[in-house]
Amino acid sequence: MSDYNDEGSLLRPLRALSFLGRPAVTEPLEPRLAAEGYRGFHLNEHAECVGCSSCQKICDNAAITMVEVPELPNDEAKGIRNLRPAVDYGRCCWCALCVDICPTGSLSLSKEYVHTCTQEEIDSYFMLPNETGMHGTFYGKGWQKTETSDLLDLQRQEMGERPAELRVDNFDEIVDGFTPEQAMAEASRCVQCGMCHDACPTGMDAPEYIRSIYEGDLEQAVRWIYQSNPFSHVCGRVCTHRCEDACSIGVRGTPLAIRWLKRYAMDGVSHQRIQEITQEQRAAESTGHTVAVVGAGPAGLTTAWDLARKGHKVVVYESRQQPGGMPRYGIPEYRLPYEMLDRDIETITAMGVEIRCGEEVGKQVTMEQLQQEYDAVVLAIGLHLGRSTRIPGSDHAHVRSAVELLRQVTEEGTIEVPEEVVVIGGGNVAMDIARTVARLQRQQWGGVKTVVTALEAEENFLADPAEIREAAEEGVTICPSRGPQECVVEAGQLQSLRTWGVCSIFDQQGRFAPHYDEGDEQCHPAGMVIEAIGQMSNADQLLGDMLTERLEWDRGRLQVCENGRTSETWLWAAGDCVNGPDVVHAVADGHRVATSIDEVLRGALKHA
Amino acid sequence: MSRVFDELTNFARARSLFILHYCTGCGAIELPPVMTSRFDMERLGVSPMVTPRQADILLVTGYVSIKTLKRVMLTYEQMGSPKYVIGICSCTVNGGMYWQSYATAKRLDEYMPVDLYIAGCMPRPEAVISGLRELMKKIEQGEANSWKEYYRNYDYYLGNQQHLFGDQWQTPVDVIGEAEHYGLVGDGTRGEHTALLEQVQHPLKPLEMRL
Amino acid sequence: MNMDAFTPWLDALCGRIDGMVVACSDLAQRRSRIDLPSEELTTLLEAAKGEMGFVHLSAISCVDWIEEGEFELVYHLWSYEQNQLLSIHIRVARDLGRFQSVYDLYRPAGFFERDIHEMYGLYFEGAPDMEKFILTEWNGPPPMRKDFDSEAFVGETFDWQQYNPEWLQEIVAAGGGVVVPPTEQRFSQRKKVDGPDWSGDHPQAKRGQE
Amino acid sequence: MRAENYQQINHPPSHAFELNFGPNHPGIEGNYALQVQVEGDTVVQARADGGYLHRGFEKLMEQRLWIQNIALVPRICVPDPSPMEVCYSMAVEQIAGIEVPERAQWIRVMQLELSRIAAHLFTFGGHAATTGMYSPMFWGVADRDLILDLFEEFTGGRIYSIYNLPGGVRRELPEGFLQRVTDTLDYIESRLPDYDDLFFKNRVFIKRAKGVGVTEQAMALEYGVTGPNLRAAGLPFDVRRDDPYLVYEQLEFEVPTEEAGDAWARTLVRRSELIESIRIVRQVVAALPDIGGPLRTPIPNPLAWRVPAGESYARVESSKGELAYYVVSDGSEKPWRVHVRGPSSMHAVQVLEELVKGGRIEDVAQTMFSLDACPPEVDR
Amino acid sequence: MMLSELLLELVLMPLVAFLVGLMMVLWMRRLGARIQRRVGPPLLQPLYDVIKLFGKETQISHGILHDIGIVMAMGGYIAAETLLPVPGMDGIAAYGGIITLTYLMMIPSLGLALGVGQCANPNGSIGISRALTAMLAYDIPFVIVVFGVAYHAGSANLIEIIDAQQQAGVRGWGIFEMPLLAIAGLITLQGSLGKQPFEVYVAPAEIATGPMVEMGGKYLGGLFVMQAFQFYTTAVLYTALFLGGAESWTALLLKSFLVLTIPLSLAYLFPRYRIEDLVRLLWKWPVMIGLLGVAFVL
Repeated sequence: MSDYNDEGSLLRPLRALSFLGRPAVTEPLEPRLAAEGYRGFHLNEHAECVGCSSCQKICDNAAITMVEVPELPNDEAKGIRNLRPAVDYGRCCWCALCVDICPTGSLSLSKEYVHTCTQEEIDSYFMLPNETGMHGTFYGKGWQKTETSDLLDLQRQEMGERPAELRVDNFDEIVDGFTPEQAMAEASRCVQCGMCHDACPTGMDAPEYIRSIYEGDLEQAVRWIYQSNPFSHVCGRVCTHRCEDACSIGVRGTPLAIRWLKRYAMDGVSHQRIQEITQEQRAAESTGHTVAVVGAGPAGLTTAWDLARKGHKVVVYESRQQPGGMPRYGIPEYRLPYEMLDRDIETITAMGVEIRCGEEVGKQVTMEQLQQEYDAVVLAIGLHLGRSTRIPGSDHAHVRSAVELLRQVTEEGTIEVPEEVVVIGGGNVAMDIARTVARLQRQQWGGVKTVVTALEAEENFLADPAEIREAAEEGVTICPSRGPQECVVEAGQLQSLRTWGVCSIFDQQGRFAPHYDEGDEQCHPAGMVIEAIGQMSNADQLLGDMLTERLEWDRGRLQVCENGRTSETWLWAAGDCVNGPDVVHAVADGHRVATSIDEVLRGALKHA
Repeated sequence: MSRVFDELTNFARARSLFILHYCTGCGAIELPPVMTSRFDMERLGVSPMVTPRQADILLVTGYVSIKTLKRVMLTYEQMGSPKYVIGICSCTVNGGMYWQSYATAKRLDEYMPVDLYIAGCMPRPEAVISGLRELMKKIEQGEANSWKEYYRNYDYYLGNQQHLFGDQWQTPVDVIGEAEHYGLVGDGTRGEHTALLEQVQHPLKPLEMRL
Repeated sequence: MNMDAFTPWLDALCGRIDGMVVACSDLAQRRSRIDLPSEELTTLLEAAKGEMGFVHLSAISCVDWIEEGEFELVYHLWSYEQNQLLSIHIRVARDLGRFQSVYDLYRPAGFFERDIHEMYGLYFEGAPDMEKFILTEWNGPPPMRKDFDSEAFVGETFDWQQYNPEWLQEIVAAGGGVVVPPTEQRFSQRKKVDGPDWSGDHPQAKRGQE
Repeated sequence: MRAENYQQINHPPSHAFELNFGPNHPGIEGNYALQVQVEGDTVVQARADGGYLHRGFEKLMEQRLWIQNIALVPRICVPDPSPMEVCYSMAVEQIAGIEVPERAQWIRVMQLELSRIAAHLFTFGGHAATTGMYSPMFWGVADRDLILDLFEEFTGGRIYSIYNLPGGVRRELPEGFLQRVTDTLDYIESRLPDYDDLFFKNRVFIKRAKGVGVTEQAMALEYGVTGPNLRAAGLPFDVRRDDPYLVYEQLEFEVPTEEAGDAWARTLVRRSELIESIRIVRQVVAALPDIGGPLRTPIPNPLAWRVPAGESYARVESSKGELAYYVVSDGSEKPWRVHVRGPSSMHAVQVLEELVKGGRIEDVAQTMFSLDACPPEVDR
Repeated sequence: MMLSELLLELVLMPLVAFLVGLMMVLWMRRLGARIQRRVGPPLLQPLYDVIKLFGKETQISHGILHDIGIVMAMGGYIAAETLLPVPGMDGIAAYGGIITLTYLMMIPSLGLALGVGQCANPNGSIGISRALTAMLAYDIPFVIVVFGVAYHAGSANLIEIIDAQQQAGVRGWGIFEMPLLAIAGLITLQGSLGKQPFEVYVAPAEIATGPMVEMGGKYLGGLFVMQAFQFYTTAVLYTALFLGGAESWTALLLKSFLVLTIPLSLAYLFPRYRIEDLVRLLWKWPVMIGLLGVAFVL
């Protein structure tokens, strides 16, 4: 240790003269290669980047501009935008937070660090990072996202649900819903990219309501939700959540549980308060126009809701005893408690929509009457008939259609099921009926012998993976890649379903032409075979022959313009009967049709 | 003959550059490595100088607070021509990470002409060396003439300075006089801002330039 | 050192000084917080310095609670004897704009008070030097006050680079271009959204029209 | 060009005159100014003038998200940026109640101590240069650069590491890194005798430095002197030991002191601290392989992270002295208030003014550098 | 000797001095670079510097005295060169002698003082007052040394001093004949070159390069040239006084560079003294040693 009182020496410094004979430590003039993990100029894998602009949000230097690059793919449904970040090096501070937050991991920093320019070339400070680097030479990747540095929470909050053994013999709702902590944690994962909004058929403001949930303001969240969806309770439970497919967090992790967050927000606000909130948007005065809606399903009621909101008088005709359409008659109660559906409908009727249940168009009232009584008529009759496989024996009385069976369960509360049931089909309806039957079997027989056969391989099932998993948990046997050949009937009794293994479903042109392995034959014993291979509508009776003739049809579906208007100026059509089955599409359709009708009616008002 | 002489001076100018040792911002921390043994800029004939009179290069190392910018302007005007300005770091280009700060000036080129920018926050010594070499190349080719721009567009620069420092702003250097001396009076030398300067100009009292 | 004396002393002090509250005292973490009516500050400081050896004024922090209309002054004291940090919180009315200096007790206060004066405009009476130090060329309001909007000032005062590089021109020619400028996505500046716009058409319909 | 083109500045006819040290002056550390009244060679009055490096950090930090500030804080003290980010992170962690994984704590210690070594090497050079001896500066900065190479390797940046986040550190150490740390430390230790020969045992330098800028202990305490400068005045206080943070309690190190309180004593204290820091880093290097576990306690999505309402006063020992962050959160996405208490805010203003007074012109620069005052820390 | 030949020598001698001086400046910078563990400037760096400085467009003068001062500073040395005998060229050494040379070597400092005084920069003023004080400090031992050597040689004529040494062979060199004076001379050399530890009047960190503070362009160039001359003059003078002059240019360069190496490399190892320490030191040690040396000689 040095001593303060040491006077030092005049000669000791002379030892440093030895450096006259030692080599210099100077580095060569050319720039060295930077270390691994150096934070140099940006790189961006354009093929991986989805243009979510999270990098822009984390950068408070305002260094990142999102630029639209037309040549890149843009696919809202998949959550891909053709936006790419451009970096202003007159702002950037090379903190690499943009890299660490990037949901896709496409951004990184390179080992390149030399850039000089004159005043005239100052534009070079603004550049669009690509895969190679700022000057076209790849110096290697420097700072990249690692597991530690990743700022995003990629894992979804586990949704609590009742275990299989508790749920298999009743129709109580399966999922528990988020606790406030879970909802908070889940909401905090959102980077507010808005991919969900773009992908949602009805354009729900998911980023906004997620944000409101995160801020603890559930009422505000409800406001945002009702901005675009009157079937909020329904969609919070059974939506097909296209939003989650597009979620940019889902690129590397599990997407946000946007549907469950909506459910959380809706459940968190009292029914009465929701009605008060929704009344905020009711038009102050009536327009005096009247609109009839045929069918009280999501599409019809959404149309009605929108129009009522804008001051039109709306009457909804529903042939069944209760409103709700498919959500009520097609979705089993363990997924969607009817109480929730009732709440949504109450909210809609509170807006001034009149629903006349049990009034079947074509019977109690005709289309002509509607045409004369109302300024506009909306057809939202849905798809309530099951398609049949038309295999031998499928005309047997115990070969049933899934939609009819589900409807029966709803109407009657329960039905009798045989000990062994086979379901044909791999979609959500097939799962719904299989699980419904499984519950009934458990109630009636004490055990489950339900088999689901489908053409598709398991990974290609149209049903939600969660549905398949839950079905399996509940004792349903899944037999993928089985092509139904015959419902074996012996002595008038349905014995079994005979199936062949599937080699391929589509031919080389991509047409539906299943190819079977005839050696792989199985017989699934069945007291009942349920077909769940698709739905169709039957509007002939409803519309009447004349109208049916005048309208345009394509493969059984009504042809409409992009606003939902048919070739008849007073008639619009919306929902499954136009688009095929999907609740959130139906809602979107309802909005579109309502907007179109409103415009036409207002235009008429103006002209008059 | 005069061309040969010009070329000789440019050749020498490019190889002998005195940097003004003025640490205006955080980029200054990478200058000691540039100066010292590891990167040794004396290899290029670049050495630090302590006063503006002696220096050729004004190295603006990053953000300049408005307070500093005044001094930088004084310094710049006192440097002998030909003089070169290098703006290093992000902040000299577009405000850098302090772009929302009330205290810093955002774009150096609004206040003085800049010959070269070196990107980085802050640029590594190697980048600074590369920048210096780039500048040397430009000087040798006779392309680094930004100092002439200051005389030709004095009104623009003065206007921006007045905008930031107030209408009373003046420096001890008579820039227009110098412009006339060099024959560099251009369309932008005089204008409304120089007119304003003439109005407010008053003899400087002792040490008033301390500010 | 007499480590055990600290807590009793603190407790006793509460009895001596009106309105003094020991908000929390964590001896293991060596942090204690005291809330105090502002007029009792000198009494407490004198006691702390004289009795417990709190000779080191680590900092004086000022916090602008604009909604309450108050400045909070936090005196962070350290005792080299006790190895404890004492944070004394007082509140001063914002409108009043003056408070008494503690320079007589703690010299470092000279710097901190001067700093608070130029940054918040809170004048300290009895301080030797309240002249500007950092902001000598600043004519605006004290910038650290919450009601001074730095960004608005910057927006009015400065211009930004208008880059137009070749690659951008090419993209614009191909139909693309700048879509979201950085300032639109400042998460730090996100205002709490007022809620959806009920009046207009459904957004989906609007998008269809675009 | 003739002088007629310049307006004459007449100086007052007095034997006492004013000298400006800075802002553009090699005798000033950074961009700072000292207005000095001189009579003969003696300084009779000195007044510090700061703000040249003012960026309004505290205002900026109130405008940015909690995480965004991480990029901002290291810039507050350029020569020794690491304590800034660690201290800010610690303050936020305290408010948010985040536990930092042990491994991250050890790595932080390594980062802090490496930064201290680098800063001290830098200061030695600067101090020597003020007395006209440039070789130690050339050596010191070049050797410091080897530490910066280490920083570049494990943090991705030479100067501004931006390596810490509230909750831990951002990246795992690269492979073989600890060995390279050991090698670099070995090298720096092997260089110490050279420094001793040239600098620490240089009779002329010792003569120059002794008795310059004396802070006696009473005066040091009165003026709020901290860090090495306080230890040079004989008070063995070190935040690392007496208000310990991270894992300093588990480490063995001395708190070196000197009695004299002058420039030379301060230099000696720094030299001893350099050696202690090397010792600490060696302990960390030895311990790190056995300390597993995560590097970071995850924090919520930074775009939405709201730190619960609260306040904290985090202190660390930077190479310059006691560095503290007072952070107040009102429970929103952004800090309500961040107050940076840089050690230099004392050293570069009141202490410097006081020490320079009565001294000589030639010692002004030396006083400032020996105090290791860091202007950006004062200006913020 | 022909007049034309003399005139040629009078032109050539400063020119050669200038070129060699530039090499010496380079030598200094390279020495420093070596000690500081770096590469150092390229070969022609001092020349580039000078050309660049003289080629600056802006030449700020602070008045006529400023100009004259610089001219004096350079002119003093140019005149001194003509009095310095080098191999093949004696110039007017025979007429001037060592005393004149001593006086001429003071002129630059005075010229500098004149010029800097005009700049009205306090740093410059302090610098120049320090420079004059330093000159006062090193001139006394310098005069003693010169006196001792002249007395020993019995002549104040440099040519004769050199001749005397050369005739006596290596052992007759001043350094062996008068070692004490040689040591005193070396210390004085350090002082007169103004190198650490006696570098008080440039002192960048204290007074921002003192006299040079307001110098730019050709004025700074003049100072650079002056430094080159200064190196040359002092080194060659020391060689002449103590190392037996030189018969050939090779020997002269070798000897003078060797002489210079000592103060220049020491300059990188020490800080500067305070001005009063410098005066005390220079009045104490070299004067004492010098006087002792003179006593021996006497």
